[in-house]
Amino acid sequence: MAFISSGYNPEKPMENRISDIGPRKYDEFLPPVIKKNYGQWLYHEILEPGVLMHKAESGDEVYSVRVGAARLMSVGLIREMCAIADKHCGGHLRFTTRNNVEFMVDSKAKVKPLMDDLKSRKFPGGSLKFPIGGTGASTPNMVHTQGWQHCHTPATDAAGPVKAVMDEVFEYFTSMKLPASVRLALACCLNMCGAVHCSDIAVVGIHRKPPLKDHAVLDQICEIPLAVAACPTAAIRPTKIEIDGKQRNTVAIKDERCMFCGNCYTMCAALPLADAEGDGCAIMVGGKVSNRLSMPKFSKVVVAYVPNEPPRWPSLTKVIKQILEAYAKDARKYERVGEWAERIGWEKFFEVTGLPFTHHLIDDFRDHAYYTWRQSTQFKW
Amino acid sequence: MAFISSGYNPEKPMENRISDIGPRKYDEFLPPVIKKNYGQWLYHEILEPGVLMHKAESGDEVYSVRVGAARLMSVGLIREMCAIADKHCGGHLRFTTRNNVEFMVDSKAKVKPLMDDLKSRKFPGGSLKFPIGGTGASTPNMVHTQGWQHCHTPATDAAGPVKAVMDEVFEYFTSMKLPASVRLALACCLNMCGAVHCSDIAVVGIHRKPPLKDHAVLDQICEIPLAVAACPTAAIRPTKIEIDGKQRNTVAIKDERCMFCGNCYTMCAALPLADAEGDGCAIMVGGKVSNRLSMPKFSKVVVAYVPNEPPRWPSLTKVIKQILEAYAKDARKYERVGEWAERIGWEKFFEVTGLPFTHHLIDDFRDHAYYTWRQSTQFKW
Amino acid sequence: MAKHKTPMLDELTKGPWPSWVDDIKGEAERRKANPDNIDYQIPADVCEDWLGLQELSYKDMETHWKHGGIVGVFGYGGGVIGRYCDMPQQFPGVAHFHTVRVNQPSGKYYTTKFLTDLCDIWDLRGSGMTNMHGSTGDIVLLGTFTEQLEEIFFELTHNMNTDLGGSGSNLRTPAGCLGKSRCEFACYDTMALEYSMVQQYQDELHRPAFPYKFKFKFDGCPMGCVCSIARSDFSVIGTWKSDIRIDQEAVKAYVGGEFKPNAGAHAGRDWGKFDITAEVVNRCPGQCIKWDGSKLSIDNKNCVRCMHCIAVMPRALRVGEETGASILLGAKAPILDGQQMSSLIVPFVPAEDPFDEIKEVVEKIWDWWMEEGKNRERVGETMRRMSLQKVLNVIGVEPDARHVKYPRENPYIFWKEEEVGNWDRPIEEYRKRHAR
Amino acid sequence: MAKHKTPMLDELTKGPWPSWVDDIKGEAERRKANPDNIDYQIPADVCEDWLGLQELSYKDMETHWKHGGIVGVFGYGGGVIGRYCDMPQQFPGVAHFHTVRVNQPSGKYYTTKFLTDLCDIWDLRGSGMTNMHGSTGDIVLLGTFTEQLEEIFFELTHNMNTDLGGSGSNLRTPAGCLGKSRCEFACYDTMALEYSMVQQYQDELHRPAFPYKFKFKFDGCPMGCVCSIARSDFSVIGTWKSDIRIDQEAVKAYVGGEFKPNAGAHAGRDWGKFDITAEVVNRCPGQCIKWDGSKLSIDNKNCVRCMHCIAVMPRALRVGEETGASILLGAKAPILDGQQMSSLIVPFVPAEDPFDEIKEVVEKIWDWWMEEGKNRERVGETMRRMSLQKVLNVIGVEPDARHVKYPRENPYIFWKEEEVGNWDRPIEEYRKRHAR
Ligand code: SRM
Ligand code: SRM
Ligand code: SRM
Ligand code: SRM
Ligand code: SF4
Ligand code: SF4
Ligand code: SF4
Ligand code: SF4
Ligand code: SF4
Ligand code: SF4
Ligand code: SF4
Ligand code: SF4
Repeated sequence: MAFISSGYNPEKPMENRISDIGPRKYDEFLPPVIKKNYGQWLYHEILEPGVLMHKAESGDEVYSVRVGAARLMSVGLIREMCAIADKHCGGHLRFTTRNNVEFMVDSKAKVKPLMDDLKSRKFPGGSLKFPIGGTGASTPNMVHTQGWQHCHTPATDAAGPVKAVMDEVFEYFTSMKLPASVRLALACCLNMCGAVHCSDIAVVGIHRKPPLKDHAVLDQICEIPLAVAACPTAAIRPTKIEIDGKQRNTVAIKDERCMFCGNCYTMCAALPLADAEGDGCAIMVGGKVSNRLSMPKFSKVVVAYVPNEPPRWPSLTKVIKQILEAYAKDARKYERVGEWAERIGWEKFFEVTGLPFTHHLIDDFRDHAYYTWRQSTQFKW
Repeated sequence: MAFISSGYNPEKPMENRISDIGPRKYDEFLPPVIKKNYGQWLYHEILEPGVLMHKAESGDEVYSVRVGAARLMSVGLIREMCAIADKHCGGHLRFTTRNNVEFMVDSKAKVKPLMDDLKSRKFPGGSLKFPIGGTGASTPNMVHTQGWQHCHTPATDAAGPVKAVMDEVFEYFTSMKLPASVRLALACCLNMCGAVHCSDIAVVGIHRKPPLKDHAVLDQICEIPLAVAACPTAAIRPTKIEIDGKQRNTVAIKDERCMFCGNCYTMCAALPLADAEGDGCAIMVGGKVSNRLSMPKFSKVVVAYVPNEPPRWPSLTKVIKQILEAYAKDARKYERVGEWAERIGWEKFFEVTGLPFTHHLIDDFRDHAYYTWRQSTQFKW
Repeated sequence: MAKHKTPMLDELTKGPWPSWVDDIKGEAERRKANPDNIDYQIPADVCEDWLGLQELSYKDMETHWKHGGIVGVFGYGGGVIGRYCDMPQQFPGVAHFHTVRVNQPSGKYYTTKFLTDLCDIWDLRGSGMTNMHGSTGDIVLLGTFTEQLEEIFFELTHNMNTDLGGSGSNLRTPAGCLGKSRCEFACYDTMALEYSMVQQYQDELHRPAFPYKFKFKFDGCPMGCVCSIARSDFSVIGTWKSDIRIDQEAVKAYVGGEFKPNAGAHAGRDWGKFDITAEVVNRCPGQCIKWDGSKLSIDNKNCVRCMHCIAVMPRALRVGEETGASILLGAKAPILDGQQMSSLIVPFVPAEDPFDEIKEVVEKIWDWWMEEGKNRERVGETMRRMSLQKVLNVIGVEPDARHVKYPRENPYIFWKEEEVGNWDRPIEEYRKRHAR
Repeated sequence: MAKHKTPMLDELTKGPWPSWVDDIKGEAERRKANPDNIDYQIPADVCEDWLGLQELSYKDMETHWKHGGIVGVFGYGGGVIGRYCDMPQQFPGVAHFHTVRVNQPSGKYYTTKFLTDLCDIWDLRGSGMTNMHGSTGDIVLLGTFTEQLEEIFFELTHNMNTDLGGSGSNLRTPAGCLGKSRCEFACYDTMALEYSMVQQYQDELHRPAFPYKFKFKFDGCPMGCVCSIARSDFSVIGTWKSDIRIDQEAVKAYVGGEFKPNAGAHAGRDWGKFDITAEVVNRCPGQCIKWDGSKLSIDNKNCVRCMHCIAVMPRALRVGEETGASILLGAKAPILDGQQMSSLIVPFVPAEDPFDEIKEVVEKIWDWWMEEGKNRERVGETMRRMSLQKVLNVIGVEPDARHVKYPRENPYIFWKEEEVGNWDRPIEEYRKRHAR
C-alpha cells in the first residue's frame, strides 16, 4: 500500500486548510416532496407496520418505509441502501433518531415495489438486511453504544446483546400489538451513552469488582489528585507503596465503598475494572422521555445483575421478554411501561413479571434515596 | 410563703423514692360506656358540627361533644371543665390529639343540656370558653408550640398568632362546609415542634439574620467543635479574635451560607439569632399525614415571609384566609389542600390564591432540590 | 389592677376563639385573690410577671427566655425543661419558669378527680398554667422554680401514682390515637400498645442512653389521627390483610340517600346527591371498586387500604378481619437535613398484647442505633446515612417491593465480595490479557 | 477462509434481526477480494482482525481496547476518538482503531451521492465500518490509523464540504428531530435551529473552552423524538400557547370508527371500538376535555400540552397556532451524582430564524458556566450545585411556579442581606435587651 495524499501537507498544516464549516445544510438533502411541503403537513397514518403516510396541506403524500438497522454497518451495506434509494426513492433516504432507516416515496404505488425489494434482501446467515417495522405500538430499534466493539470501559458488549434481544422481540418490531411503543436501549457502562436512564426497558453494563491498581505505573500515567477526586463515594485516597525497593505514589481504594461506576478508570488508566466474573448487566425499566400523558420518567433498576453470556446472552433476553410479555398482557392501551408499573404499583410489577425483588433494588446512593422508600401504609398485598 | 415539703428529703434523695412507674393505666379513666364497648364500635355519625355519635355492637351509643381549646390553659379553666364533666359526663372527659376537649355522654338526651352549658361560658373579653366544632370538613384546633410564651429559640410567637388565625377562620371551625378537614399548624422555629411539615396550612417561624456572635463569652459557654458541627451548610468555622488585648477562641460565620436554621444557637447560647426585623413567618401548604386517597405529603413553602405583627398578625391571617377561601371555592369534595394543589398544578395554585411566586420558593437546599424542579414541558399557561 | 400594662396582649382577648390572655389574667386574679388561702410555693404574681414579660416580647418581637438551663429530678435525665427569663429583675415571678412534662395516660381520657388533683399540685407548686397537651403528648405544666421540681415529682409519684414524661436523648413520651376505645376503624388496640410500651421502656424514657431523642406514636389505622408517620421515629400504624367487609344493603342506603356520606362530615354545604361512582369508585387509588347499580365489589388484591371508601360509607364498609400493623421508621422535623416521614420497614406485624413482635423490632433497632448512631443523630438520619436495607437486615426482614415507592433510578449498587466472587485479583494476571 | 475463527460471533448471524457479524464479514470479504483495486490506506484485513479481537472479547468477556488515546486533527480539540488495541501483535489490523465523528446534517436526510462519497473515503482510508449514527447524532466512522486522520479531514472539508462533529470538553454535535420536514406536530423548525446553532457555534464545537461537554438537542414538540430532555444539556422543545385547533367533523369520524385512533399505531391488536371517553377524556392529565357526544371542547387554560389527545386524533386536533419553544437545562448520564433530565428554565421563547432569543440564553449560560463550572462538571451539575434560581438570574428570567413541580418542602431559605435589612448588629445592643 502506498500512501495517497489527500492534498494535506503535514509540514504546513494551515495551508489551504478548511475548517469550521459545519455540516452541509439539510435542504440539499431533502426529497422533493419533503422540500415542497416542508412545514405544511396535516396529519399522518400508519398504513401497516413500518409504513407511514404523511399528508400535506397541498394534498401531497409521502410514504415512508422504515427498516431496522444494526447501526453498526459497513460501507458495503450503505452502498446497497443507496442503490435501493436510487432505484425507488429518487436518490434520498434518511436515518431516524433511533438508527432506523427510512425510504420515502411520493406515491402509494411506489410503496409495494420498494417493500418487495427490501424484503428480498438477506445476509448470508439468513438474517434480514432490511426488516420493515418499528412504527406505532412496537419495539423500534434498540438504542445502543460501543461495548467490546470499540470502547475501553464497557462492562458488557453492545451490538451482541442488542442483536440477541432484537431477535427475541422481533415479532414486536414487525407488528403493532403492544399497548404502546416500547423503547429498548443498551449502554455498555454507567457512562450511559445510550438513553438508558429514560427508556422503557434498558440494559446497562455494570462492573461488580473494584478497580485493580496498577501500582507500578500509576503515578506515571495518572494525576493522583484527579483519580482521588473522580470517586463519587470518596473511596479512593492517595497512598505510598514500595515496589522493588522504591517508594511509589499510588492510590488505595476502600473496596466496600466502591459502587463500580468506573469514573476513576476514566480518569486513570491504571485502575481497570473489567473482569469476566464481575461484569454483566443490570436491567432498568419504566423510563420515558415523551411528555405524553405523564411527565418524563427515569428508568428503575428491576434486575440488579444478569451475567454476561456471549454470544447470545440467553438470561438477559429471557428477562426482557418476560417483562415485555407481562406488560403486553396487562397494560392499558397507550400506557407506557413505566405508567403501567406505577398504576399497578411496583410491588405488583414484580409479581406479574415474576422477577424477584432483591435488596440491590432499594436505592442507597446519596440523600435522595430516602424519597424512593415508602412513606405510606398504602401498598398492595 | 413557707416551704411546704412533699415528703422529699434532699439529703436522702433515694429514700422512699418512687420512680419508673409510668403513667396510670388508661382503663381507670374511661367513661363506663367506652369501657363497656371498647373495641366493639360499629360506626359513627357527625350529628352536627362538633357532635359525634358512635354506635357500638351492643346498641350503645356515645355522644362526644368536641370543643376548641387554647391548649395554653389555667388550672382554673381545667377545674371549670371538670365541673362541667362532673355535671354532665359522670366525671370523665378527654383531650384529642389536636388539643380539643371532648365531653362524652351516653345518651342523646344528655347532649343538649351539655351543649347549652358549654355555649353559655365566656371569657371576660367575650371569647368563648368552649366553642363547639372541629369535626368533619372543618378547621379543627391549630396545633402549635411555645413561642414567646416559653421557648428560647422562637422566631415568632405561638399562642398569639394561633388565636388570631383561629378567630379569622372561626366560621370554618364551627361548620363543616370545607371540601375536607383543613389542619392548621404553627411552629415557632425550624425545630418544628408542631406538625408543620405535614399540615394542610402551616406557619413556621423563621429567622432571617445570621447569628450574632457573643465573642466575649463564646469559648466559656460553648464547645466550639459542636457549634461548628451543628451547621448543616458548613457556614461556621473556628477562629480567634482579640478582645481587650486577650486572644479568644470563637467562631466565624459565612453569612451568605447561612439559611437561619438556628441549630448553631441550639448548640451554643452565644450565637443568638432572634431579631425583630429579621424574624417572621413562612407559610407552608399542602401537607397531610393520612393515607386516605393519596399518600402522606410534606407541606410546601408558598409564602416565604410574613413579618411579625403582634398582637394580631394581620398579614398572616389574611394570607391564610386567602388560601383557605380559594381552596374552599375550588377543591372537590374530600380533596385535601395538597391534593387540590397537585390536581390543579402548583402554577394554578398561585394563580387562584393570588399569592406571588418568588425565587425563595424554589428549593435550593441539598441535592434533592433538583427533583422539585420541572423536568417536563407539562405545565399550564 | 394588673401589675404590668399589657395593651398588646389585651387585643388577644377579642374574637370568638378562647382567649388564653383572658385565661392567664383570670389565673393571675385568682392567685391574687387566693380565696382558698394557698401558701403558694412560687411567687403569687407569677402569672402577672409572665404577662408582663410576654407584653415585652410583643413589643420587642423577640423572646425573653434564656438559652437552655439544665435542671431535673434526681436519677432522671428528662421530664423537665429548664427555663430562665433574661429580665429577672423586672419579672422576678418568672425568673425561673421550668416546665414539667407529666406522662399522659393513653388516649388522654381523664377522670375529673385526676385532673383536680393535678391542679392542686400545680396551684401550690407552679404557675397554675399548663398546656393540655404538649405536641409530643405530655401534660405540660408550664413554669415553676427549681426548688419545686423534686417536690412535684414526689407528689406526682406518691400521691397520683403518675410519672414524668421524656425529654433529652431519651425515649420520649409515647402517644397514640384513641383507637379501639371509641373508633370503629381501629385495627389494633393503640391504647394498650402505648401503655405496654411506656411501661416496658421506663428506663429508656427516663435515662438518656440514646444518640438523640426517640419517639413512639401509635395510629390505629392508616388515617393517622396521631400523625405517627410524621412525628415519631417509630410509627406503628394499624392495617389489615383480609377483605374489606361489605354490607350491601347499607351501600344501597348511602346511594339512596338514607345515610349521609362520610358520616355527615360534609353536611355544611350542599354537595348535591351522593354519587358513588364519582365520589368513591373513580377516586379509589387502587382502582379496584366496582358498583353495578346494586352491588359493590372490591378487588382486594389491588386495594392499597387507603380507607377512603370506608370513610365515605362507614356503615357499609368495615376494615378486614385479619388485622395487625405496619411499622415505619424515622420521622422527624427538618433540622438538620430536612424533614422526614417514617419509611415502611415492616409491612405487617401482629399486634396483640403483650406485643412481643413489635418490641422485638424496637429493641433490635435500638441496639443497632446505639452502636452506629452519631451524637444528635435521629434514627431516621442514621437509616438515611446507612441505608434502608441495613435496617431491614438489622431487624431480619426480607427486602420487598413494598419497602419502596419505586426501585432505584441509579445503577450504583454496592455489591459485596460474597455476592460476586474473588475481588483480590493480581494485576499481573490482568496484564497478561491486556497489555498496558 | 477467514483469518480468525469466530465460532461465538458466528452465532450472531442467526435470527431475523440484521446481523452485524455477517455485515462485517461481508466487508472483510469485499476488502479481501478488492474488486475495485483500492489501494487501502489502512490494513486490508482490518475487519478480519476486528472480528478476531471481538471473538477474543467474547471469550474473555472483557474489552480489548486500551484506555484512551489522544489523537486528532490540527487546531481541533475534538471530532476524533483515539483507540488502540491491547493485543496489537495478534491483531495488527486494529492496532489503531480511531473513530472519526462526522457532523450529520439536520434531520439525517441524505442523498445517495453524499453517502457514496463518504463510503469512498472510508473504503480508502478507514475500516469500511461505521455507526449510522452515534448516540449523539454524528456519523461515526469506526476505525482508522493515526496517519489517516488529517487526510480524512482534508477530504471531508475539501471534497464533501462537511466538517467533523464534537468530542471532548466542547459543544457536541447538535441533533434534532425531523420536525417540520415531515411532522405535523412540529411547533418550530428544529432542523433550521439545529443548522443555525451548529453554524453559529463552530468555534465552541471544535475548540475545548468549556468545563466539560455540552450538548444541544432540539425536539419539535413535547413528544421528544430526539430525547432532548434526557440527553442534552440544553434542550429546546417545541410548544404552543394558543388553543388546540379542533375539527369537530373529524372527531366524529374517529368516534364513528372511520379514522383509526392514533393514526393506526395500535392496529396490531383488537382493542375494541374506539372509546373517546375512556381513551381520551378520562386520560387527559389536565382533565380539561369534554365530549358531549357530538362536540369536543377543551378548556385550554388547564391543558398541560401533553399531546395525548392530538396523538390519538391527529386528523381532528392540531397544536395551537401560536407556537414557540420551552428551554430546559441540564440533562446528563449518571456519572457522578446520578442521572438528570433537563429542568425547565424558559417556559416560552419564540423560535424563528435567526433564533436570536435562544442564542442569547445559550450565551448567557455559557458565560456563567465557564466562570463558575468546575473541571468536568456538566452544566446541570453546576446548576444543581448553585441552584435553579441562580440560573434564572443569569438568564434574566423571572422565577415562576412553572419552574418547579412543587415549591420547596424545607423552609431553609437563603435570605440575602438586601432583602432583610441590616445584618451587622452589635451584640452589645442585643445584650441590652437580653441578659446573658
Ligand atoms: C422518525 C422519528 C423522528 C426522527 O427525527 O427520526 C419519530 C417520528 C414520529 N414520532 Fe416519535 N419519532 C422518533 C423517535 C421518538 C422518540 C425517541 C426515541 O424513541 O428514542 C420518542 C420518545 C420516546 C420516549 O418517550 O421514551 C418518540 C415519541 C413519540 C410519541 C410519544 C409516544 C408515547 O407514547 O409516549 C409520539 C406520539 C405517538 O406515537 O402517537 C410520536 C410520534 C411520532 C410521529 C407520529 C410524528 C409524526 O406525526 O410524524 C412520527 C412517526 C411515529 C412512528 O414511528 O410511529 N413520537 N418518538 C423517530 C423515529 C425513531 C425510530 O426509528 O423508532
Ligand atoms: C413543648 C414542646 C412544644 C409544645 O409546645 O408542645 C416542645 C418544645 C421544645 N422542643 Fe420540641 N417540643 C415538643 C414537641 C416536638 C415535636 C412534636 C412531637 O413530638 O410530635 C417535634 C417534631 C418531631 C420530632 O421529634 O422531630 C419536636 C422537635 C424538636 C426539635 C427538632 C428535632 C429534630 O430532630 O429535628 C428540637 C431541637 C432539639 O432537639 O434540639 C426540639 C427542641 C425543643 C426545645 C426543648 C427547645 C430546645 O431547643 O431545647 C423546646 C422547649 C420549649 C420550652 O421551653 O418549653 N424539638 N418537638 C413539645 C413537647 C411537649 C410534650 O412533651 O408533649
Ligand atoms: C379524636 C381524634 C383522635 C384522637 O385520638 O384524639 C380523631 C378522631 C377521628 N378521626 Fe381523625 N381524629 C383525630 C385526629 C386526626 C389527625 C391528626 C391531626 O389532625 O393532627 C388526622 C390526620 C390529619 C392529616 O392527614 O393531616 C386525622 C385523620 C382522619 C381522617 C382522614 C382525613 C382525610 O381526609 O385525609 C379520617 C377519616 C374521615 O375524616 O372521614 C379520620 C376520622 C376520624 C374519626 C371519624 C374516626 C372514628 O370513626 O371515630 C374520628 C372523628 C373524626 C372527626 O373529628 O370528624 N381522621 N384525624 C383526633 C381529633 C383531633 C381534633 O381534635 O381535631
Ligand atoms: C460513540 C458514542 C456511543 C455510541 O456508540 O453511539 C459514545 C462513546 C463514548 N462516550 Fe459517550 N458516546 C456517545 C454518546 C453519549 C451520550 C448520548 C447522547 O449524546 O445523546 C451520552 C449521555 C448523555 C450525556 O451526555 O450525559 C454519553 C455519555 C458519556 C459519558 C458520561 C458523561 C456524564 O457527564 O455523565 C462519558 C464519560 C466521559 O465523558 O468521560 C462518555 C464517554 C464516552 C467515551 C468517549 C469513552 C470515554 O470514557 O472516554 C466513548 C468512546 C467510545 C468509543 O471508543 O467510540 N460518554 N455519551 C456516542 C457518541 C457518538 C456521536 O458522536 O454521535
Ligand atoms: S456506555 Fe460506556 S462502554 Fe459504552 S460506549 Fe459509552 S463510555 Fe463506552
Ligand atoms: S469505580 Fe467509582 S466508586 Fe469505585 S473506586 Fe472507582 S470512582 Fe470510586
Ligand atoms: S418550634 Fe422551636 S421555638 Fe417553638 S417550641 Fe419548638 S423549639 Fe421552641
Ligand atoms: S443558623 Fe443554621 S445555617 Fe446559619 S450558621 Fe447557624 S447552623 Fe449554620
Ligand atoms: S387513626 Fe384510625 S383508629 Fe385511630 S382514631 Fe384515627 S381513624 Fe380511629
Ligand atoms: S380502601 Fe382505598 S384503595 Fe381500598 S378499595 Fe377502598 S378506596 Fe380503594
Ligand atoms: S418531537 Fe414532535 S415535532 Fe419532532 S418528530 Fe417528534 S412528534 Fe414530530
Ligand atoms: S394535550 Fe394533553 S392535557 Fe392538553 S387537552 Fe390534550 S390530553 Fe389534555
